[in-house]
This record gives sequence, C-alpha cells and structure tokens, in this order.
Amino acid sequence: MAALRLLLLLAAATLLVVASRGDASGAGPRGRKLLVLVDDLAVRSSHSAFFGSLQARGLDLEFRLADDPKLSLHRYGQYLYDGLVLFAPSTPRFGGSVDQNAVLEFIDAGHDMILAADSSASDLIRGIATECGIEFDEDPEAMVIDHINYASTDVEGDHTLIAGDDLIQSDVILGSKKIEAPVLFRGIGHAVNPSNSLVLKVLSASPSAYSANPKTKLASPPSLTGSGISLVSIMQARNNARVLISGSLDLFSNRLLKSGVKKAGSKTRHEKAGNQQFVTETSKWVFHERGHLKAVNVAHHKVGETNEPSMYRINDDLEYSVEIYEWSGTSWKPYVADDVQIQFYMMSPYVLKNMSTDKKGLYSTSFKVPDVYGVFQFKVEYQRLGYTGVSLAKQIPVRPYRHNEYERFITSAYPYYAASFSTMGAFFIFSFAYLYHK
Amino acid sequence: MWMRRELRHLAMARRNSLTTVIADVWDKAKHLREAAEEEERHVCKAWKISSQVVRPETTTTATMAPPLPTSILLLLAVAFTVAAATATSPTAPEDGIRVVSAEKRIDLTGPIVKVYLTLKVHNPATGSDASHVLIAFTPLEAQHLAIVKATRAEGKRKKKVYVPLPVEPVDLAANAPDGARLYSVSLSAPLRPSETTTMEVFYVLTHSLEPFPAEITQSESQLVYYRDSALLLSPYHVLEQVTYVKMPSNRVESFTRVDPTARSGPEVKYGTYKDQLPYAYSPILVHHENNHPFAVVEELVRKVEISHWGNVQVTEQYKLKHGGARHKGVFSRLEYQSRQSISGASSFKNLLARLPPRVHSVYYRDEIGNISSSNLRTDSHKSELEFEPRYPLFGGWHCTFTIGYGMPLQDFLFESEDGRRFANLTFGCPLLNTVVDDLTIKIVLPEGSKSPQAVVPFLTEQHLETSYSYLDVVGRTTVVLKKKNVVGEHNVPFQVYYEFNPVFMLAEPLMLISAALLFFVACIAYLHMDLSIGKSQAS
Amino acid sequence: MQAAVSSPVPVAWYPALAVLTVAVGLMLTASFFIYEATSSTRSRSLAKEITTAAVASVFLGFGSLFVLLASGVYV
Amino acid sequence: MAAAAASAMLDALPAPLLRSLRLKTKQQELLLRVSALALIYVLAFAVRLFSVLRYESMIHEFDPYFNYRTTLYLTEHGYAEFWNWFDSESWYPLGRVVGGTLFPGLMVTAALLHRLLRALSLAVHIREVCVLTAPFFAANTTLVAYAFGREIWDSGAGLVAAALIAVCPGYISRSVAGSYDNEGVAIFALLLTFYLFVRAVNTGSLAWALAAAFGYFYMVSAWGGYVFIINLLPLYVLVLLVTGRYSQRLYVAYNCTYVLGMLLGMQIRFVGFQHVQSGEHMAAMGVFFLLQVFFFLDWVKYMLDDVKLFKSFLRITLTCVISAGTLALGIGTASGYISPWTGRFYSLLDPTYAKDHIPIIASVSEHQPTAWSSFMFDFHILLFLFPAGLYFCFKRLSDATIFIVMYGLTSMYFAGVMVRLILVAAPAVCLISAIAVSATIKNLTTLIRTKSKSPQTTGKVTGSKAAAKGAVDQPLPFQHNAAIALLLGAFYLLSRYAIHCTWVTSEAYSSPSIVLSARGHNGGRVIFDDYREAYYWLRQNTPTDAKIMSWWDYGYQITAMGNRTVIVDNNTWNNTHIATVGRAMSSYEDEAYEIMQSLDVNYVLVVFGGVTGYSSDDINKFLWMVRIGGGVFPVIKEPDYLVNGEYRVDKGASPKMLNCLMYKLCYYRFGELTTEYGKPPGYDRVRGVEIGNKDIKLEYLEEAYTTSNWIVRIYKVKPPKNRS
Repeated sequence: MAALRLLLLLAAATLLVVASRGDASGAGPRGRKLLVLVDDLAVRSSHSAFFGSLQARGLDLEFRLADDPKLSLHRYGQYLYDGLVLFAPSTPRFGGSVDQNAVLEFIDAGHDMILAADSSASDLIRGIATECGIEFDEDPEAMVIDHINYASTDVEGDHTLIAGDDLIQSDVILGSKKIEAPVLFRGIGHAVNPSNSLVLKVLSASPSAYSANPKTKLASPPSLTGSGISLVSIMQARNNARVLISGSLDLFSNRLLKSGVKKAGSKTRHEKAGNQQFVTETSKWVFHERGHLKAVNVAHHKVGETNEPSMYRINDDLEYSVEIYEWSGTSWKPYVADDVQIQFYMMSPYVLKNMSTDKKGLYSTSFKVPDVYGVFQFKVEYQRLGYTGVSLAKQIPVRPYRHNEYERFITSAYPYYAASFSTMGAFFIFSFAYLYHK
Repeated sequence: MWMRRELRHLAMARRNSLTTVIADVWDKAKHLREAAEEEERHVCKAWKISSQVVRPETTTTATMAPPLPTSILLLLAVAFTVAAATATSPTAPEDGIRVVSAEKRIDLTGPIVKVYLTLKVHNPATGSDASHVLIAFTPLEAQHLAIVKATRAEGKRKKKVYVPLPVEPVDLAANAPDGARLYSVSLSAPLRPSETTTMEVFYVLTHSLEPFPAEITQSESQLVYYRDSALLLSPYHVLEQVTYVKMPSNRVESFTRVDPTARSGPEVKYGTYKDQLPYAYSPILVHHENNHPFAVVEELVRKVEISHWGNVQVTEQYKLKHGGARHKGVFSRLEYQSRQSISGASSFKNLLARLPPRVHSVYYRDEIGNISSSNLRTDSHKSELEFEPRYPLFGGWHCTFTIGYGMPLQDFLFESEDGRRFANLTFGCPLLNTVVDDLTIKIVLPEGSKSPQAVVPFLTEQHLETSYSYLDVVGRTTVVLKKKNVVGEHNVPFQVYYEFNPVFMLAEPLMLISAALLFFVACIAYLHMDLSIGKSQAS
Repeated sequence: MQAAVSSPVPVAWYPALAVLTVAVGLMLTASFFIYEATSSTRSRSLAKEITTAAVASVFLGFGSLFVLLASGVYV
Repeated sequence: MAAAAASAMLDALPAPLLRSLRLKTKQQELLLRVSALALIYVLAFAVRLFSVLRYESMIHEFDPYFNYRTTLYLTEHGYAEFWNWFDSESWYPLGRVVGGTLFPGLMVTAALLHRLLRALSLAVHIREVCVLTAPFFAANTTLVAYAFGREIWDSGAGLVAAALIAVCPGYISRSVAGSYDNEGVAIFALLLTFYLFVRAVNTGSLAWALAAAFGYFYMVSAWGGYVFIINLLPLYVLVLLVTGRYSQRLYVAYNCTYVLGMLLGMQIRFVGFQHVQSGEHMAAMGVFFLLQVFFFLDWVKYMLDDVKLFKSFLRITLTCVISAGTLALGIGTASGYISPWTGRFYSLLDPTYAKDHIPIIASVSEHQPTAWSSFMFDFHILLFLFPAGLYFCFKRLSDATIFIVMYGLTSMYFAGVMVRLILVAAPAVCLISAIAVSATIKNLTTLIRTKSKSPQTTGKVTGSKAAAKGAVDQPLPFQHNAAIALLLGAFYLLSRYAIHCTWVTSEAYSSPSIVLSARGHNGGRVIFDDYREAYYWLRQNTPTDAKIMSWWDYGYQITAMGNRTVIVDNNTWNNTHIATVGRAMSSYEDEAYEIMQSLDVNYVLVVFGGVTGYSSDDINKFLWMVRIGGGVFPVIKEPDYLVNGEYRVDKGASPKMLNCLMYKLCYYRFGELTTEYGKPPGYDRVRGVEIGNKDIKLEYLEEAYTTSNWIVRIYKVKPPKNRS
C-alpha cells in the first residue's frame, strides 16, 4: 500500500507541475531547466563562474557537447528544457535531431536562449543569429578592433580586447545598480537588422571601433564601423521569448570576469571588469527573472453594476479594470506605472486614455461608449523597453438604442402633438355635426 | 452480452481443474477475441485496419503454450496454502480469504480498455463462510469504470456452468487505504471453509488511454499511454499472479519493467509474482501506438416515441468528438486523398450503427439539412446503418448529427399478465466501439398512459416529464433515464411499464372530427343568419 | 413472452384508407355546400344539413387521421 | 392546365354527365368553377414541390438563408427583440441593425403561420414553414388572379388567368419550395393591391380603397418593389386624367389608398419617411395634389357656368399650381430634404447606367438585361398571347383594362431591363394572355354553337363581335369545322404550355444552388454537398468568435449555416467594405495580410470549381472583385489582371494574376492533382487549361480545410511572425 501512496504522491506532483505551467502566482513565468551546449567541455570549467552564478540562482544546467548524437530538444512534442545556452560558436552542426530550425522552433515555442559567437563563428551560429535579426560580420576572421577604447590590460598589440562602456540605458535589462567598470569584450561584431524592431543593442562599440581581421592589413574600408557595431544584443520575440546574442564567448569567461580593467587613456583602474555584473544581470533578464509582466482579472462592466454584460449600448458609461503584476525573481509584485493605456477600438481607437493605478497592481478607468455602434474591442497594448509585452484584446459589441429607449415625448414636438390631436377632435365634431344636424 | 457466451466456451475447454488454468484462459481469451473479431468484422468495411489487427492475435493464441514452471509453482503454492490454512486459527471471514491465483488480461486493442480478471479464491478451512468477495480499484480507475461483471464457475468438470454474480460498490464506510474503491461480488452460494472457487471478473475502463504526444500532425500516427499496476490491487493476500497487456500493434514505444517482464510481439507479460500483500501496487506505464478511432459521444439524447397506431419512432441526437490526440497544423485534402494509409491514420470518416431489425424510414441529418452519405443494410436479426459525417474527424474535431428511424410496434410493445403494457427496448448507444459520456433516454409514452415505471438492470437516474407533439392536448408522459459513462456492454434490454386504456386512442380522431364539425356548423350558422345592413332600410 | 401489442389497423392499409375516407368526406362536403349554395334560406332543412355535416366530418376526421398516419406522422 | 380547359369548357357545352346529377345550370357552373379553382390551387402548390422531392426540404440560394435566420430569431426571441436586433455577426466590425434594415413582411408572415400551426397542435419546425411559404402564397396568388381577371374581363378570363399564373415559369422561378425570399409573398401582395385598387376604382367605394391601402401596406412590408406600385398608380391616374376618364370613383379610390397607404408604409422602419422625402415617391404625391386641383376645378366649373371665365380661371390656377409644385420640388431637392433618385432606380430607367456607375449592382447576375431566350423560356406562348390580349383590351377599353394594359407594358419594359423583374411582369402577362385565350375560345365556342341554334347562347355571350356575326349573317361554309380546328389548336397550345412549364420547373428552377448534382459516368446522380460540408466544419471546429473573410456572395450562408462572423454579406449596403475585401483578394499575399490583420480575419473562404468543373466559382467572379475593389482603391487596376484584354489563368496569364491572393488560395497544391485522365496535373476543368503557377507557397496563411471535391477551400490566417 506504500506503493499506492507513492502513486498518489506522483499524481499530486504531476498536478503541481501542470499547475506551474500556467501563470499560477507563486510559480515563476519560466521553468528552470537549461541546456548548455559547448564545443568542448573545457568551456564548462573556463566559464564556471558564469555557470556558477546561474546555478546559484536555482537554474539547473545540463551540459552537453554540441555534437552529442543523442541531442534532442523535445520528446513526443514536449520540450525537455526551458532555456538554451549556446556556447558552441564554432560547431558546424549539432548532433542528434537538433538543427537550426529546431533551435528556432524552440524559441518560437516561447523559450529563451543565450548565444555566444566568436570570431570564426560557424555558419550554423550565424544562421541562427540572422534569424534573430542580427548580422555578424561576413568575414570569418574579423574581430572588433578599437585603437582608442581598448583595455590596457591587453599587452599584445592588436587592440581587440575592448573595454566597452556604451551600455543600454535600462534598469530592467541591466539591473538597477549601475555598471561602473567597462565591460571587456573580445570577439566578432555584428549589426542589428534595422527593419527588425524587436532587437536592441545592449552593449555597442565606441565610434572609434571597426570590424576587421587584425592579422592582415586593412585593404578595403571595413564593412562595420563605429557605434553601428553592436557587441551584445538582445531580442525579445512577440511571444516574449528572450534571446541574448554576444559576439564574444570570452565575455562570459572566468578570465574576463575576474580580471581587472583599465581603459586606455583613463586614469581610473577598476579592480574587476564589469563583465561579472553585466552577464549576471543580462542573464537574469534573459531567463525572465526580471521584467516579466502578467495581466490578470480583466473586468469591465457598466458604472454602478458588477457583472459583465454581453453587449453595451451606445453612450453607456463603463468601467474597465485589469491587474498587472511583475515577476521579481521570487514572487509576483504589483507593477506600478502611470502610462498603461486602454483603447476602445473599432478599426481605429475611439477612446484612448491612461488608466489610473492603485499601486497594488490594479489598473482601472471609466469612460463613455462613443455614439457609434459596432463590434468594439477593449485593447491594452503595453510594450516597454525590457518588459515583456502585455497585449490584451477583448471583443464587445455595442448596439444602438432600442425602440423604447428613446424619450417618449420631446418638448419641442408639443406643437405637433397639439395639432394632430386638435385635428382629430375637430374632425370628429365636424362629422358629428354634419351627420346629425337637422 | 457476449460475456456469458464466451464463458460457456471456457467451460467446455476446461478438462482438469488447475494446471491448465492459463491454457484454457488462453482459449477463453481466444473466444473473447473471436467475439470481438465478429464484432469487428462488421466494422472492418469501415476500418480496414481492425480486421488485420485481429487476425495475428488469434494465431498467436494457438502457438502460446502454458509455461511449465509456472504451473508447477502454482501446484506447490496451492498445496502450501492449503496446508497453511489448515494450520492457522480461524480469523475474521474476510481476511481469511486468499487469492490463490490471479490472472489479469488487459486488452488495449481499441479505444476502450477491457480487463479480464480470473481469480481463484480460497477460503481457509478455519475461516467461516464467505458470502462475498471484494475487488479493489484505484480512485482513478473507479471514476473511469464503466461496468463490472463477475461470474463464478459452479459444478464439477464437464457439467460446469458459469453463473453471473451481482456486483455492487461497497460504501465508503468500509473503505480501503489510500482511497481505493472496493466492489463486492456476492457469491450465489457462500464459500465454505477450505473451499476454492474460480471467478471471472470483467470490467471496462473508458478514457484511460492518454494520447501522448497530445497533438499530432496529419501524417503522424497516434501514440497513447496506459497506466495500471503490474500487481493485482486486491484486499486479500495474492499468492500468485500474472498480468498480460495486449496492444493493437507491434509498435510499442516503451513499457515499464517490473521483473519478471517479457514482451512477445504486441503483448507484454508481467509476472509471475508471488505472495503479494493486500493492496500491493506497482505502477506500470505502457506507451504504444493505437490508431483506432477514438470516437467519443460526449452527449447522446435518444428519444423513443411510442404510438399505438403501430410505430415506435426513435430519434437520436449525437454530439460526437474525436477523443484522441488533437490535430495540429494544416489539413491537406491532397495528402488525405492521395495517401489514405499514412495520412490521418488516427482519423475516421465513417461510423457504423447497429439498429434493430425491420427498421424503416431511417434518416440522418444535422442542423443544416440531410447528409447524403449513408447506407443501410438490413437482414433478419439486425440492420446496420453505415454513415459518414460531413467531414473526416481528426483529433479534437467535433460533429453533431441526428439519426432517426421507425420500428414496428409489435416488436417492442407487449402486454404483461397484470394488464399493464410494457415497451421492451435496448439501452445504450447503437454506435459500435464508442464511449458515451452522457446518455439520456426519453421514452415518450402515448397520450393518456399512466403510472409509468422503468426497469433497468443497472443504476440510472430517472425522472418524469411531459412533452407535446402532434395533436396533443394534455401532453405525453415521458420517462427520462440518464446515465454517464456508457459503453457497448450496456446495450441490454430494459422495460418501461405503464397503464393505458385503449379508449384513449380515439382521442385524436375525435378531435379532428369535432374540428371538422365545428367548421360545418359555423358555415350553417353563417348561412342561416342574414348579416346585410341594407335589410333594415328595405323593410 | 407476453402478447405483443400491435396497431388496431394494419399499418399497410393506412394509405388506402386515407384516400378512401378523404374522398368520401370531400364528396359529402361538396354535396353539403352545393345544397347550401343552391337552396334558399327558407327552403333548406336544418336536419338535412346537420346530418350531412356530421357524416362528412366523421369521414374527414378519420380521413385526416389516416393521412397523418400514412405520411409517417404517428400521432 | 386541366383547370384551364375546364374553365374554357365551362360556359361552352354543358356536359351530359352533369345533367345526370340533376343540377341546374347555375349549380353546374358554380360546381365547375369551384372545382376548377380548387384544382388550380392544388396544382399551383404541387408544381412547386419538385425541389423537395428531388433534393430535400431545405432553403435555397443565398438571400433566403438570411431570411430563414431572421425568421428563426423572430420565432425564438419574439417581435420586440427582432425589431431591435443588432446583429454583430455580419459586417464585422460594423455590425448590422437587422431590425431596421430589412422588410419584415416575409418573416412575420412565416412566423405567424408557424404560430398558427403550433396553435393547431401540429408540431412542425419553422424550417418547414419557411420552405413552404412561397408555394403557399403562389397558390393564393392564383385566387387573386382569378378575382382580378373577373374584375377586368369575366370569370372565364379569371379562371384562365389563375391557371396560367399557377404554372408560369417566370413566377415559379422565384416561388419554388425552399426559395424563401421576399418575392415569394411580394408578388401576391402586389397583385392583391392592384386588384383591390382596380376594384376600388370600379366601385368607387371607400371600403375597397381602404383594403387596397392595407394591401399596399403588406407589400411595403414585404419587398422593396413596392416602389413600382407607388409609381404605377399615379401614372395610371394621370393617364385617366389625360384621357378624360376622371371620375369621383377615381378620386375616392386614389386619395384614400394613397394617404392611408403612405401613412401605413411609414410604419415600416426600413422605409420610414421615404414616402415624403425620397424622389421615387414624389410622383405619387404630385398626382395626389393634382387630383385635388382637378376636384376643385370640377367644383368651380359646376359653380360658374360661364365658359370663358372658367377657361381663364383654369389657365390661372393651372399655371399657379404647376409653378408652385415645381418650385416646391426644386426647393425640396435643393435643400436636400427630398433625396435624389437612388442608383438602383436610375439603373431601372437606364439599363446602361449601372454598368459604368455602380459595378456592385452590375455584378449581380440577376441584374443583367434580359435575353430573348429567357423571355421565351419564362413565358413561352404567353409571349404571343400577350399582344393578342392587348388587342382585346383595347377593343373593350375600360378603367380596368387600361390599368392592366399599363401594368403589362411598364412591367414588360422593366423585365427587359433586369432579368429578375420578369417576375413582376409575369402576373400582368398571364392576365392579359388569359383575356386573349378566354375571349378567343369563347368566340370559337359561340361559332360552334350557332350551328345548333340554341337561343340562350347569344344572350350569354355579351359584347363579342364574333357571336353577333355568327348570329346575324349566314355562316361561311367551313366555319364550323374551322372553329373546331382552331379550338383544338388552342387546346394544343395550352397543353404545350403546360408541358413546357412542368419541364422547366422540374429541370431548371428546382435546384437549391447549395447542393449541386451532376450525372455520373454510369448515368447515376452524383451529389456535391461541399458547401454544407465546409459551413458545418466552420460551425463545429472553429472558435465561436472567428471572423471569416469571403466574397460577399457567401456571407449569408456562412452566418446562417456556419454560424460565424463574416466581413461582408449579400446585403451590399457598404460598398467600401466590400471593396476592401475585393482589394484583399486581388492583391499580393503580404498586402492582403495587412488588410486581413486590420479586419481581424481568422479564416479565408474561397470557392473553387477547378476539380469538379463547377463554373460559378470565385475565379470566374474574380474580375468583379477587381472592378469593385478598383472602384474604391485605384491601386487595383483591371488591366493588371488581363493579358491584352483577355482573362486567363494559364501560363500566359499576367504575373499579378498568377500571384494575387485569390489565385493562390484557389490553386494552392492544385498543381499536384490530376483532375482528368490524359491531362497534365493541375488541369483546371472549368477554364479548360493547365494552370500557370503550380508551386504556390503560402507565407501568411495555411490550409485549414478543403472539402471533398475541393469546391470550398478554407485557409487559416497565421499570427504575425514571431521574431521580426
């Protein structure tokens, strides 16, 4: 019977898991199981600090060689991992059933990824990056070179170890604490596809940087130059899957994490490079420990009523409310902002106004239905830098007045009433008199 | 119904009492399958696969011989238990009982899970008479349990007969650990001390095959999970037990091993296990291919209108759903047309309903009109309606439709000795191999019939209502029966008794006559009174 | 088994019966109306009218019943 | 037709068998007429049941499905709800105020019939009532036709008219069982109104005029064609005035009918104040005032006996009145109080108008000008009898005959303008030809009877020259036989007519364009039920708030059978919206995708006949989509889809054509399918060519369902790209 008890336990456990799939408050927006793909397992030790920080945050990592023949992201249509760390810049092709499309589907299924390329990144990696709206420099040997903002720790002459400090201004992505020390970067640069609005540069190069092959002499003007070069970029897909793409694997390495840095030409020498903080904070963001919003309890009703009608009438006064929470990494905290807007939309917004919040996550407003009938939508389209997008749409028809909802007697029409009734009366009297006068 | 039949076969197969238990259970199983197969054979026009599936099994039965060592062990075990029983002091009757040998056959070929249980129950010499034997189910099983039947072998050797035994759930007062549900089989004749008897238990589980992956594309075939226990869940000590799991095809993705475990083709054998404690349980998970149509009737309303003018009109409203793995992505007609075999393997496009003989004026329609794709085959003892929904049903697709037919009155309406009339109808759903989640049967009795009373062999929810139809004044008394989770085994006859005075049959004609008469009288009246105003001036 | 209950009139007869009774009914109706139309208010006798009407309505009543039954509407 | 013969026989030789019944002639006559009428009534109903026997008891065509849906709503929710019904399932996202934008007459009629049957404890479904409404009213129309005929000529003509109209194909085409459309009851209402009005004019009684007003009210509630009445009546009155046939009777009849009819008509929400505000109705009002003036002048004339004085007075008043009227009209129009004529009205008066101004009207097949063949098809011998009838009418001119002549001529003109208006002409044609038939036969029979000198015949046949001639001067030698021959000839013609009508009805007019049937190779009948297959799939397997985009033809059916929201439907009130859909269909996939996104479209439905050879599919309708779309969005240009003026789908087709959404959706994966033996894959059996673009890739849509014969194809609109 112990066995039976065990079975029931199992059932309970599965139930729990199922529950946690949905955004049940208390459970986070994402699972915690990551797959780490590496070229050779040496990376595991050489980047142990980064992995350590991940594990310390309760993510459990599974290290596999990129060309492991038994590699598979899903089984019977269910994904085995919640996130992917792709530290295999030079792998020509993945093992097992995984290929470029598999990775992209993994992202489109709403999972997150950190991709670290490097100079001589393989076409596979480039392909994935391209699909995510990021173009690495075509030249496989190219690296980002900067003769001004290089890190002076680097002794050998090609200034490829860059001390980047041109970071994106977003507390959500980089955490509230400012990153003082520059971030050390050695690797390939990339350009962000301008047509793709979902990609953001997190760490971009200085105006003096350019991307070329340090070994050879510069024959033609480099394709990528200046602050157009992005070193680290992020992409948040429409389904809120988050991808971080770095042109340098070393960025995450213990060496750069630990090493101190002195930017060329600047007096201040930092004991530790900004990498530590940078990678930690960005990875937090990527794995949805920050900046993940959820909207719940959407409700609307007429003013003075509580239950939701199936249809409104023109010129009704209604109230709309929604609760928005943010995942703090440990729990769902009320999200506080003053710029959440509601649209009452039919092909174009008829009503557009900010919602007031009670600082406890509840956003609400009330407005009058426009004097137009049709099938409207309550729309909340909230897209903010670094936050997951909140887009709610709720369809609701608006009908015109019923025949008995107009006012019965219009004061301005009283002359007409009088006229008609008097005519009737007069006619009656006339006919009476005409018929019966002798 | 065929449970009985195949058990009689078993009786013939039986030569000597114990050792061949496995062997002749085998050919019991064989008969089961033949019964099943015979059922399938009508379907096989509809589903090419099924017939092919059935054949190889029947052949395998022939080849499989009873494994010798097990039988010997069995002998020893029994000998031992008998000895032990004589030794031990008398205890409470129930826990005195031992299950000497148990055999569990799980039949997964098809959308519905059928389990055949053969229990050899022994009452130790010291025990007192045992009036009934308990069977245990896990809570999950209990809520998917459609029907439980039990029979018991009585008499010796050749003239051995199998009598059905009543089974009813034991109330939760006598509850088992971990919420296991107990059903008690009450024996026809109590089991005396040191007596041994063999019972056949048969039960059906619905919705117990979980599709995994839950969503498949048109080209994939359907894989399902089945969860159960390798050990027999029983409130008694089980001395010796074996479990067979039979799957529709050789494609078995995975199955839990609880040694000893052996797989031969589409069948997995668990056991033999010895000396299990009460309520021993070891979960197993079998993951295999099952492309049988998972046709689930979510809601079925059968309306039976009895007219003493010589007709019984049946109207059945179906709410059908493909309960298997949900269809994902595109539906390509081209694929579906050109590669019938591989594309949409788990989908189905036609159904078979078995109707009573001599049905007439059959129709098949839905909310938006007739559906022209159906044909009816009738012979002396049954008629079969083979019909297609408007579109092939893929996983998760719904369709609703209505089937109606008339039947000659004299086949179904009878007069009992006490002068009451009773309609003798069939319960359940005429569709083959389908589960009905929610069945409602409405028997509309003719106007003027009184004190209706339904006699159904199993528990149903009943109530009365009044319905109106052609030329009704006071409305017709309607008996409503409701039952959840109905399977083919529920298609058994039931009766509805009611009192009716034949004079009431004249109600309708009298109504019509009076209406006509009223019209004539009105005419006469009109023609007799003069309505012209002019007359007054004239006179 | 107990005695099977069947319909008072064989089902197969319904169409024939329907045609027959309705035809007779209509004839009687026609005669009734011709009588009504042609005889003057004074000359017509109430008894004759009533009897014709009664007989006609009986036929029409059963006729319509049989029509219903024959057309598959089992009342 | 037997009825027609009987009716013709009626006042001819009295049958001996009737003698045996010992009935007086009056009784025989009554009995014969009543039984003939009864037969006609039954015939009119029965001949329209072919469709039910061939197929099933179902609603036909397109508009009837909307009518059925609304009727269902009416029976379920009651009249108040129906009146205020805002339907959010059509014209997404605009919605439609159904209660205010339809003619409720048909629905109310059906609902009342249904309620009545229920009250008689007959548990029939509303669908059956709807299916049989049209035949029922057609049968009633025969009665009206009888009365009308009797009013304008004599009872014989009435009977013949009833018989003719009972089977006239032009009328049957819109009133077979299942074609549950406004015309079904409207023709009845139309004829009833005319009959009552003529009756009122003949008798000059207020009661009949009132009845006519109510008839008119019913017509207004039933069909937009009431405009025909409200213009024909004043025209008729005007003609009478001009021809100096003005009378008190006319004055009473017209005034009462017009005033009350107008007031009653205003009660219909859809019509509202048009009677006083729209240009179409102004003629009636003008004539109304004119009548008053006439009356006044009459009175003055009667008052002062001086002719000269009256002349001058007349001149003054007339000039005043006319100038005043024109002034009022001018001011009204200028101030916009009186709306100008609508496009439909223009296109009636000027057949070429619609073509270059309103493509959406021109695109409808039933709005095309009528071909002679279809006249022949729908009227058969009536076409020849019609002039003959006119001749007889002119010979015996009266207020009534003038009316029927005018009705006949005007409606014939309109019938020539629009195919569907043959329907309106049908009753007039039947009546006039009935006069011809009845008069001729009567003359012939009198000729025959003059041989056997029976004195009462001459007395019986009045006003017939032939009879007089036969009676007076010596009959010509072979006159008798000739008469017999002619009589037989007439009967032969009539029987031909009967046969033709039955054939036409059973072959042409009894198929419910929902279910298609064809002859199989083995001669068996093959049924294509793809429409309902697709609609039912939508109903069962799509989310309940899904929006379906299709060409407007299928809108009503999708909402009624598929029970899903549509973007546009057959109530073509919003040209822009339809043009948007047309544009989407005729632009490239990515452009179309944006349009579909802006309309929240979830599924796209196209009809494609390439596999089965079903010719009225979307590819053949496509040019209209282009035109209508181009009419509003000039980016769509018709020439882009044509190759030097010809429309083709094969390799020679224009690149725009080969890649527009409609083409892609219709021919998606069609290139891999072999439709006909010995033809290459992708052979279109309608266009009879091998398609030009065989590897079609869809980027923003995916195939959701395709019916078993590929006739209906449904595509799902994918969500926007995830990563860009």
